[in-house]
Amino acid sequence: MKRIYVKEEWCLGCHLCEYNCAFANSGLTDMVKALRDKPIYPRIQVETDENGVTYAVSCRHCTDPICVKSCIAGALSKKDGVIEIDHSKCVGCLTCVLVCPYGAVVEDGSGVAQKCELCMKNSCGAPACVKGCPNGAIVYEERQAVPASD
Amino acid sequence: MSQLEGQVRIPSGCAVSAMISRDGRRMNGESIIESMIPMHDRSNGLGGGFAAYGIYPEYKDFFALHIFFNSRQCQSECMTLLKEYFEIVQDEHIKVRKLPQITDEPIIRRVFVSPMQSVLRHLQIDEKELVVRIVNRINAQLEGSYVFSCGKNMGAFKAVGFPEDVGRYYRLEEYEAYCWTAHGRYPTNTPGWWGGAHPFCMLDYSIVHNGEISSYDANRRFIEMYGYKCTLQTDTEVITYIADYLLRRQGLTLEETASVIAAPFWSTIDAKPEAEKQTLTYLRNAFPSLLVTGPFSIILGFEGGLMALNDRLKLRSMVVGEQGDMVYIASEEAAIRVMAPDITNIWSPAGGEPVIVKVKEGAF
Amino acid sequence: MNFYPEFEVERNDSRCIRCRVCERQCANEVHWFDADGKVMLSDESKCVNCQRCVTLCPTRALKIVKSDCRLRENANYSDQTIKEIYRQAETGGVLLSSMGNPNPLPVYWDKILINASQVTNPPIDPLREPMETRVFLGKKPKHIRRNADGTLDTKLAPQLTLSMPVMFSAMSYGSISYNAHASLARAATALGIYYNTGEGGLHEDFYQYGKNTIVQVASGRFGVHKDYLEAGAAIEIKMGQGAKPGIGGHLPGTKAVGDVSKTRMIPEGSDAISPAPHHDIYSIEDLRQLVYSLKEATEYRLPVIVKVAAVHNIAAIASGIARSGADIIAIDGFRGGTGAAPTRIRDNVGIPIELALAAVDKRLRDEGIRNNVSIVCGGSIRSAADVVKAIALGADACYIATAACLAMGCHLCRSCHTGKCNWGIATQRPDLVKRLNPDIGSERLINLMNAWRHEIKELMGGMGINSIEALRGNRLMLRGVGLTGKELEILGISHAGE
Amino acid sequence: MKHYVIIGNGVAAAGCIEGIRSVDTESSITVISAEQHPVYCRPLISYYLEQKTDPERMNYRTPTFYADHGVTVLYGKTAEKIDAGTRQVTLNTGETLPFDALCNATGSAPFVPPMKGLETVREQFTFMTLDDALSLEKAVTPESKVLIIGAGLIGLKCAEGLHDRVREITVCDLAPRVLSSILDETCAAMMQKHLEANGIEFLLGNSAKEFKGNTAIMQNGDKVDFDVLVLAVGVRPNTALIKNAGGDVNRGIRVDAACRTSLPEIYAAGDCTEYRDISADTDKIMALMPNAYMQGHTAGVNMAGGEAVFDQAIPMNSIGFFGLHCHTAGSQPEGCEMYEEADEKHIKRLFVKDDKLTGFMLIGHMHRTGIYTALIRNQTPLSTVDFARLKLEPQLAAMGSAYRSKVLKGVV
Repeated sequence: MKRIYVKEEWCLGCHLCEYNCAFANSGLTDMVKALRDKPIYPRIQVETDENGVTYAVSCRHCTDPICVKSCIAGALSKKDGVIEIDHSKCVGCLTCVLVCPYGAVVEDGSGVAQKCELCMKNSCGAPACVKGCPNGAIVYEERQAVPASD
Repeated sequence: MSQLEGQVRIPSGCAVSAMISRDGRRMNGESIIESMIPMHDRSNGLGGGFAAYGIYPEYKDFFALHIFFNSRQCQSECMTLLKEYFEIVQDEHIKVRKLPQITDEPIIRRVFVSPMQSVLRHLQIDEKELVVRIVNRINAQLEGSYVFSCGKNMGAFKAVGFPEDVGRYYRLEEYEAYCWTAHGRYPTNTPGWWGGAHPFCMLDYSIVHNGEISSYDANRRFIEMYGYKCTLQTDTEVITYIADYLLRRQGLTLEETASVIAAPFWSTIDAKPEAEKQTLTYLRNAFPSLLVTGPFSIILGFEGGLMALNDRLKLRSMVVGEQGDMVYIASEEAAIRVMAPDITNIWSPAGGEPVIVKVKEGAF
Repeated sequence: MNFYPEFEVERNDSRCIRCRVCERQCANEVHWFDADGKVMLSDESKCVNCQRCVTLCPTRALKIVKSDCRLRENANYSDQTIKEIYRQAETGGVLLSSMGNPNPLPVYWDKILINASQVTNPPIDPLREPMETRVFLGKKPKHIRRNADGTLDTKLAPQLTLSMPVMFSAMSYGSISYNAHASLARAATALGIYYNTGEGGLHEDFYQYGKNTIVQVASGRFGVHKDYLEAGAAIEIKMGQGAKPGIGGHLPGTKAVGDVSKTRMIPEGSDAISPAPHHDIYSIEDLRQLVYSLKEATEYRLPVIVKVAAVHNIAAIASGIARSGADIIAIDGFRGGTGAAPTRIRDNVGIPIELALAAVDKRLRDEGIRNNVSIVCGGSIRSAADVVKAIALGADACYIATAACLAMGCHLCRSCHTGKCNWGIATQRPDLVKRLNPDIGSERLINLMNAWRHEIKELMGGMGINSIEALRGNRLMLRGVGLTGKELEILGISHAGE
Repeated sequence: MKHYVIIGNGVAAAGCIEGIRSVDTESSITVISAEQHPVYCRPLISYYLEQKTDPERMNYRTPTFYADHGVTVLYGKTAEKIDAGTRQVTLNTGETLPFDALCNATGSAPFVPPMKGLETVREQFTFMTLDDALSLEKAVTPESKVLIIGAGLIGLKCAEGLHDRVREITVCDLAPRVLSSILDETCAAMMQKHLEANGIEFLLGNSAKEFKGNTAIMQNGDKVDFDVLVLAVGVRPNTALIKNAGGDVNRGIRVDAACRTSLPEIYAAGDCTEYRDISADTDKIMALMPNAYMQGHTAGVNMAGGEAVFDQAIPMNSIGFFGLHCHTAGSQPEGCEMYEEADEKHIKRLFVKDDKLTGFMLIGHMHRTGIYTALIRNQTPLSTVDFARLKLEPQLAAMGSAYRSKVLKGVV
């Protein structure tokens, strides 16, 4: 399946992915209306390492997802490889946040969990972070289970 | 006054026709004249002409210069020049038949010449090269004189008019040739000039051509590096020079020459067996400026044969017929059917595929 | 002396979402976020109008505009002229500029129009018929030779084979970034054309692209060694550059860092100064010696290019080069780009490539030596139309660099000499170099060239020409508009309507 | 074709079903469900009272879950006896079910200590099952005064659930602090303060010793009046079936990392078991939902002939009250060092021993805490990561570029 992968050598640390993510999942059609004067709760996080290398972290859509196994409400599930969250079932216990080893499940600002769903459920249709990355540092593609050295 | 060939480049459409006996049988001009009649509409009366091979057996060792002069003064100026380099073997009028359709005639002379050996030794060139140089000089520099044919045992006959009228005007039924080519012209914006009619000749090469080549200036500017002067700015002229350059001066074969002028596409070349691919690649690489693009169907006449060639996209019509020892080539099948009414073997050669016909060795 | 900034940052606060991408992406540090007022602020005096922030601003909240605060109008002493005087009065220094001459000098390409077929001759549809753009660069044989069996001896002097008549011209590793070189090398390889190392040597990572690389030997001889010469497909001797004829080059020590210094074979941090002349070439016969030295060194396997700036007597110079043993002459016109050049030189020395090319092609034909060399012209070839016009004037191929930089993201802010290229091209700062992802850079170069190739084919098809060699030197396909008789004469073309 | 029997119908059972079916899609599975509900997760009952969910959405899986997995559920039946020798289960109805492999997922039951006069309390409830919650819901009114015995996870979640439905809630516990099983004093104090700010009253270090109708008499002699009593003192694992079958049972059913009991082909998973806490290297009852699922899944895979282990169990809890969240995991072994950050609204305490993160308590800021959890779970030597940075913020950046590459460039 296609997943989001990071090419950190090309990440500029511009954080546009976070804004594009927040906008894509806002349900609004205007970015200004969606994001101006508000804190953003993106499902992708740009990190900076000790050498100043930046890269974006979002859900890995693990083959053996501990978040799905840990969800007390059965709100997280894996469909066709995509780990989805059913917001109507989530009660906001945040157990998923506690167990995700990559810190990819985060609170949405209102107390419930959210995570990258590859923009399958919003109007974007394909990951907004990938589309908006100005330098090809985030890609959406098929890769083999053996870690590719890219 | 409108500009003539040489002052401006004039595009034109055309009709071509040719007949050749592989056995070297000589035939009078009646048939080739007739062949142009069904293609009347391909010409517009502004130029017609013929080339005939094997017509001067008694003078076959001499260059036969056919020359237009605008005046007696031009004629004497030109003859003075010729005499510096050649012995004049014979200097005569070309006999014509007065016709109402053919007007504004220049003085038309036929001069058989033989290069002076002392001159050749002095210039360290061969006789053909001398002829080329002097003819180029006359045509480029002597205003009012125009050598329109300069080969051995062959001659071109051309005028402003429809080709069938031109043929009768020159009384071609009185000449006997083993190979005839003919041309009718449809220039788009000129009153026509006798010199501008086809065929265009250089030594024994004659070209009749239907088309308008888009590579003209690339070809011209290249060939002019080698002493040729494209005074007429016509396709036929430049193609004749290209043929002369490749065949005579570079020593390419007819097939190789065709592969330069109408080079196969790279996609075709790249798919060929290695040896052939190398040769074709070499020819395109070595003579890129002699690739001729745009529509053309040409018939190149030379001593002992002819070659017909279409542009590589075959943007102009050309059909070939074969019957017995005879080969016929024309813009339209109708013309061939005039020359050989009961012919059965008629085909249309592919673009860029040369049709080479040679008279049996020793038969001309 | 303080001036009002040349550009103003216009920020539409009602659209700004404070994402701070402008701040993060500006190497000139124009923008910053004021946490107290929660607003973005800017120092416009630092802005070079590279448009990086404008391009990346996700809400189009930004634009950079030319400031209208000008000195009193004076047609003779322009605002810029006066400010340059102030700057020089302050610093006592030579003014530096980058990229090509921006002044409104004639662009002859724009005054030349291309022919098309109508009625008497059919245009050719490149989507239906083959349309060939393959070009060979190198000496053509004077006479054919035959083998004993009568077949043609197909051996030729070394040639470059181009899928289309465009190459990426010299930009050194140092003047541009590793990623820019990677993009050019990868694109040239994918396209079947060539890129040029410039005078900076060849980074070891790029030897793999050698088949599509022209290695340059310039007056400083930086990075030149045997393996380098042998790595490429051709060797270019750089005698001059259109943007700065008559002067050498200067890579400041700040750019000679890391791999750049290693590749140039100079100590880290040292200025790389290429002298104005090659000190072993004070005359044409010296050039011939260098040409043959390089041929000897590479066993006559590679064609040698001699690149010269278009200067007044270019035709005579070219004639000399054509007899020097060189296989290809590259002529660089005065509008060509540079990573840094003295402003006065860039803007006042040299002649337009169109005139130089026409004069050279004509001279070589007049002398019957056009077949000795191929001609490559550069110095602001901006489009497929320019390419077609150049070929029709007589060039075998064109060199492009500014257009290639634009494809890679350059916004022509003409600040290369500062080393802070926000687009990751003319810089060695790792954080900026990173901004040019060669996956993207090479793809964009490939796209550009493919687009041009399509356009060249369309233009050729319109002229009824289906192979590029039939266009070369085919000046009948060109007409001038608004040119004087003298200009037309030099260009060797007729006026439109003639 | 095998016969699998699962006793219990909680999350461990669901895990077991999914584990079996990941290996064996053919054989029969029978689930013995004491409750009349399809699988739901018990911790959700407080959210039900809070009206954040409803019985339909509480379903742990889709309505067609059992059908999709080819499972027969015997609702309202209980297992009376397991015969390990003949491999059959006897139900309360007297029926017997043969099995090839069995999973005991019986969970736990509320523990109600003997208290004098308890029988005099009319409205008394435990708080474990959906039925408990439904009964409690019926019993309370906006005027109710509720006394909850037990300030642990269940008691406090019950308090939060009832908060908007009743007039007054008092929570008492013998322990001196709230959430004593997972929080230390400082953290408990912050949590308690927050609960009190939301109107919950506490009587700590003090519990009811006697009831007289609707009055509780506390150990210190105080009297507390109430309308409704909730007993949330604690739970005990349901171990009887295994114990009676001769299995090894301590406080819980002892299982190994493959979730095997001491009896052949009999597995156990979930709250009824006692297993290894790798953070403390001791066996424990860790009645935690995520662990229950993973144990169930592990048991299922092994029952069906596959191979699986769950050897990364640690205690962990994610719990929040009235918007203040708390994450805890692992343990605080003797001699561990503590890294602390704290302000009024948040606390971060990380416990380190022998170059490993052994546990943490976080209140207030829950961003990406799973990265810490993974450090405990994977027993990552802290010398191999940039712990100084990690302390400040959980981030992959501190985990080294090789790990990051593996995670972000490959399939994990």
